[in-house]
Amino acid sequence: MREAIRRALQEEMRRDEDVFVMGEEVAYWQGTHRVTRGFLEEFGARRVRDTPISEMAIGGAAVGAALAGLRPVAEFMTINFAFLALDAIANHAAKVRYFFDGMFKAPLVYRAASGWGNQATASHSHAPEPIFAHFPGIYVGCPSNSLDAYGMLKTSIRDDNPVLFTESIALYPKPSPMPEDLDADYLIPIGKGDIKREGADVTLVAYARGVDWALQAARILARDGVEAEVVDLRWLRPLDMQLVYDSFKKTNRCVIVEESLPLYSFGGEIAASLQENMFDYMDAPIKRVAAEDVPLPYSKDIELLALPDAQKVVAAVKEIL
Amino acid sequence: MREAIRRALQEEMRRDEDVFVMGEEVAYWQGTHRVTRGFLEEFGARRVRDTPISEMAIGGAAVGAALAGLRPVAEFMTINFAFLALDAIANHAAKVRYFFDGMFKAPLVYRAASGWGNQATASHSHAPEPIFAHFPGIYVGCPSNSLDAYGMLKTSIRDDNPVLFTESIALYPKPSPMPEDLDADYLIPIGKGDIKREGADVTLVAYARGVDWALQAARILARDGVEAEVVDLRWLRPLDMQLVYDSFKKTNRCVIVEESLPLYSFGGEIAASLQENMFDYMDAPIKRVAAEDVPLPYSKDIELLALPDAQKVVAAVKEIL
Amino acid sequence: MLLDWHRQMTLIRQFEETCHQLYEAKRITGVYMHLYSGHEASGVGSMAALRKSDHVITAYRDHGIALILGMDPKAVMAEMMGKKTGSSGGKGGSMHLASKDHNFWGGYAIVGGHLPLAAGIALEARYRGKDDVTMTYVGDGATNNGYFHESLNMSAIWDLPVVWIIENNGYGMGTEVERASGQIELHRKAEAYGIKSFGRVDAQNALEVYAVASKAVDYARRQGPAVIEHVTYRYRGHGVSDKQYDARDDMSAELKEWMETREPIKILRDCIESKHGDVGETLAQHEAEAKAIVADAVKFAEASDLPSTYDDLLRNTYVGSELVYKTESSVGAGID
Amino acid sequence: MLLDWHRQMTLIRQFEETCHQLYEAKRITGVYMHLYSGHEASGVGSMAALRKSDHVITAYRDHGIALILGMDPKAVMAEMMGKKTGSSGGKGGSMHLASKDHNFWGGYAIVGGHLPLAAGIALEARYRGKDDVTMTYVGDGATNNGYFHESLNMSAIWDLPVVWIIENNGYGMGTEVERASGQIELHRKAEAYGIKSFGRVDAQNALEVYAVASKAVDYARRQGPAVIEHVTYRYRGHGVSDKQYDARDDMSAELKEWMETREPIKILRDCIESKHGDVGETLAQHEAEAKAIVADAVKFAEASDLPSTYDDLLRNTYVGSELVYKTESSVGAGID
Ligand SMILES: Cc1ncc(C[n+]2csc(CCOP(=O)(O)OP(=O)(O)O)c2C)c(N)n1
Ligand SMILES: Cc1ncc(C[n+]2csc(CCOP(=O)(O)OP(=O)(O)O)c2C)c(N)n1
Ligand SMILES: [Mg+2]
Ligand SMILES: [Mg+2]
Repeated sequence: MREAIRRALQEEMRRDEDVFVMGEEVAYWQGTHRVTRGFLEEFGARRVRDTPISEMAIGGAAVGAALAGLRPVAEFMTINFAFLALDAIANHAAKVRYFFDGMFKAPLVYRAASGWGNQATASHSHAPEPIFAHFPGIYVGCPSNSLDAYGMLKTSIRDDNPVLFTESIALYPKPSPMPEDLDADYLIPIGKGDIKREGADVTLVAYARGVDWALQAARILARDGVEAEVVDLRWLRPLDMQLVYDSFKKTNRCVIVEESLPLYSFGGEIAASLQENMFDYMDAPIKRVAAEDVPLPYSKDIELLALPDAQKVVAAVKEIL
Repeated sequence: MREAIRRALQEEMRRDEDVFVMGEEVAYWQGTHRVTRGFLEEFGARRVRDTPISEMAIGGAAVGAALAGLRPVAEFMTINFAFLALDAIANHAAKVRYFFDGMFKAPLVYRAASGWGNQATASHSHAPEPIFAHFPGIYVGCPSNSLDAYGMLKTSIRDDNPVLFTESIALYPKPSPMPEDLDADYLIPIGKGDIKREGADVTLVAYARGVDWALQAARILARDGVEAEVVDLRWLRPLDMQLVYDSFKKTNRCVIVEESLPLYSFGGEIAASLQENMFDYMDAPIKRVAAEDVPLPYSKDIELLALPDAQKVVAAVKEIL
Repeated sequence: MLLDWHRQMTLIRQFEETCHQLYEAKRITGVYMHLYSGHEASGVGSMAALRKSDHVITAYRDHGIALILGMDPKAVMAEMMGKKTGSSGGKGGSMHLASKDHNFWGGYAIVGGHLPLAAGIALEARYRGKDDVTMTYVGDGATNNGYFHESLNMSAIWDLPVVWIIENNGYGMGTEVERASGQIELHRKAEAYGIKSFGRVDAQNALEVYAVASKAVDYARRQGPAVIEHVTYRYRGHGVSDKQYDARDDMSAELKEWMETREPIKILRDCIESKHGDVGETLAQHEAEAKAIVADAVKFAEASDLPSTYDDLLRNTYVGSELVYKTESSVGAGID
Repeated sequence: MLLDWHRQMTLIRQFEETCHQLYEAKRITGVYMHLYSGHEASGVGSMAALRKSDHVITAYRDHGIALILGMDPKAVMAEMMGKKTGSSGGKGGSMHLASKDHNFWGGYAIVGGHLPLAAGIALEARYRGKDDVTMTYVGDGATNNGYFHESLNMSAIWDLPVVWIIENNGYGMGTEVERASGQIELHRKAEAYGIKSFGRVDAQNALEVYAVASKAVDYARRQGPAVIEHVTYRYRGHGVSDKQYDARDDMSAELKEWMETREPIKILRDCIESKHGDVGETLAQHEAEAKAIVADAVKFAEASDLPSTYDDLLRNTYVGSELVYKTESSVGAGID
């Protein structure tokens, strides 16, 4: 997925002189996750800007630059550091248009590597997209494969609203199909989910890395003749709930999969909406698979115990068949 | 509720020399919400400490002081400003014990005035308790009346774990019953919810100011012969779900009430757990009443449109009867 | 120029005192309103050093800034009352005034939150090779917040054309500078960023303010960020819900002294007269004008409607996206 | 004393280089491990100025600090491998070393996040009227973060006994100090807080470090916060997953020069010899000891078990509360 994101960003910077990149280590270091590899050489220090370790300023300067007419793509090295920018993101980027009743717009993208499972320890082990998606005024996009990442990032950059775009660290090295003749204007609409696998027996709702686990689980379940439909919401705000409802009408069963902590999170929101709107279609309780509810540890075996995986999804499905 | 909180804090400071208060305007200004009125005079500048406008330092210094053996009660003037301390709260206070596998403890309390509806405008209009309660390692308490506030704050101060304790601004001036002979060791266990009203027809689940709306709604519904049971969870972490389940087994219907924004929030978590664990008892979809999903405005009439109230709760109940 | 300054300062004072009365009379509601009375020379003198294409941003104590820039007092007063005709359509209120036409970016309520925005706005000028300056007002209390540190440092390493004006009115709410900041000469905080400081200015004297601001603006235009400390005072306490003057005699005594000895409008008037001789009539006329303008504004505001529909509530949460999205194309080779 | 310093520095170097090899050999896993090689004199010289009851806190580059304090290399190495026998039970890893017995509060991974903790720890001393000092290490890059600003200011207004040691190793990851900070003499940031600066020290020379640290510690004990800038260098790049040396020739040339001309262990050895004449044997013995100690530590660590149960995972999220809760009592008069 890394290459697709890099390509989308690179093409958008070539297309639009107002698009620029700022963040820690994005320039000389070539990007901590190598997404901006080669950018400094191609676009120069004016458009590829290393920042100090100043997340509050990164978050807020992106808003100011966007207000003034640029299209910043500001990178948080990892989403954990964006906690320091919650106020800049939720109270400024997301609200600056509303404060002044539409006088301004803030066309910016915050990019952040997200996820855990690599012994990064508790303070560096989060996939907190739902926390940021709690706040209206910003969009939140979380791709699960290369093509989606490409189309979603392009849309995010071209859209006139602020977008938080997270990239699952575990997906960076994963190859996934891209069309030979990929259209440089390939855009995935904001808020448009996607069916990643069709099936009539159970609906698996996920996003980002969760889609991987859901698809693996679907393959395992297929061996027992259980056909799972995998709904990739792709955006946590706005939510494409209609897509989930349509699938659920067919399957009447659902398991929600996420990399995040379990409480006040994605699974809760989706399950609540489903039972509220699809009550008559419910044949079984809706299940949630998420991280264990603990700060996450360094030691690898217990970290894996805490991490969701395909087996946990399969087990949850079996409980409701 | 203000007086009860003030009294609890004052008694704990008299009882334990290690308990002290720090925050913006808590001393000379007598507390923005007057909760620490008279404290500077009684306890002196050593134990009642005005801080600069430095939420990151307030959040983190409380952790350090607690590690070293004190029992800080750190005030965020309003919960909105605690966004700037999310990292200190969620990544340090909540995790410092886990990082080192129990070597340290951080017995501290963060107090914060929470809630909206007074034309405070978007950046100052939040009741984001569920966002903070997402993170394990800290407890979150949100009282709905004077006696609960008194007992919950005392418990929070005496407990050896970090606690985020929020106080609904709208409840500060509200009088509510206190026992004549109130025991100075009156403590409400962490994670213990409370039935605020009994009823067999529908369960209203709420906390803090939401309990007020639920109780008002219950009185209105009673006129039509509908008896609502009001479950006040009191703590968002840990959650007393058993109390909710027991009520739901009786009523088979539920509406969840909160002052917060609707997505990825309290209603979602409670509804999801309910349908997951009480599926066989569900006679109707579980409904959620929360703020409208917008940054909140200054102008008063539209602000009231966005605010939950008893009528919205009544309407939700009627949909599922 | 001086006469025009007097006109501006008189209008601000009239506007602010009227806001105060309207709030007391509950004709303006809400909990937050922070008045610029006493600060007039700080804004008027410094903004006189700007040109039309420059940018301005401040915190919540923004009424004076808005009026100096030439925003319509009608729209500003309507905003106080949360009316549809308000400059922010009633969504922002007292703390969120702004005007695109004047490059006035607001009006922000989170202490320090607007400082990185200022850096970003100035970055746009550098990015496009323009030499427009971003004039940024920040309170003494806000200088102790992380936002201040990160924003000034960013402006330094990127040579951003920002003039950071620290409006030191002695207090952050109820906390004296001495109790909040280890460094009490606030302009010396510039040292931590290698930013050029233009020192401390008596901001009750509009001419002194102007003289220093002109140098700083010129410097920012040609080189990079500049810091100025304005020493001023707030006449109406921290905000309308601030009852500290009743509570603290020392503060009201202090206020009395400032008003008697360092009143900015009087100081300006004196030096106008020392220059142009007796202009009493003109100045009296300014006051009459100000009264009329503000009275009209109040009339206009009170006659306007409040936003009241769900549509009013939801509008402008997002920009309606005009993008045309292509449909997904077929899939081939793998890529990471 | 100097001989003991040599012993410590030799042990650190041996430990760190072994960690490096173990990581390359995938016998230590994970993504974050930041080595203290090259920094030895900074920690050894400054901590020699402390007494037992003083406090120490640092960021993630914490192995050397832990060893200087006397933590058992076995437990530290076991922590690298995430073992049950590790000093943090395998929960914290390389970035989260700590020891209650040594008043060592950790080991933190969020840049700047430990700085307000340091202020809070020092506050406890002031609160109880003790004169224990909190020695706090912070990187050059971290000085640009809001945490640094708010924490140093708080230490200033409260006269907290903190010695803020800025370990300036020239880089924050791949960013040179010059590109990250408007003020490149980092000790001068103290000016923004009215904190006493003890200036910039050649931190490859343990004796110079000790001399200045002693003054600063003494000052902090009696008066309030102090700042020192240690100029040092990292021999193993930012962290184990940092491949920049392969990528940037300028950096490896720079490294070569530091190792040849400013190697801290060699500098110490030279001045030991200039004082005590030939001590080659003793020093060689230190190296032999260090090798043995670290080899034992590795053996111990590899022989230990990994935590593996759900109970291991959940343990120590919370303190089990020992409170006895009374039942709720009956209700009477109203109160707000
Ligand atoms: C982050 C944050 N913390 C606290 C507040 C509450 N608050 C509003 S204004 C203010 C004082 C600011 O003082 P100063 O910067 O000196 O500006 P002044 O009001 O004097 O113009 C405080 C603490 C806030 N709005 N934002
Ligand atoms: C808030 C935050 N932002 C970014 C990071 C990623 N990061 C880890 S270490 C580091 C560089 C810190 O440099 P410095 O303070 O000089 O310390 P050094 O590593 O040189 O000892 C960065 C950017 C982080 N851990 N925390
Ligand atoms: Mg002030
Ligand atoms: Mg460094």
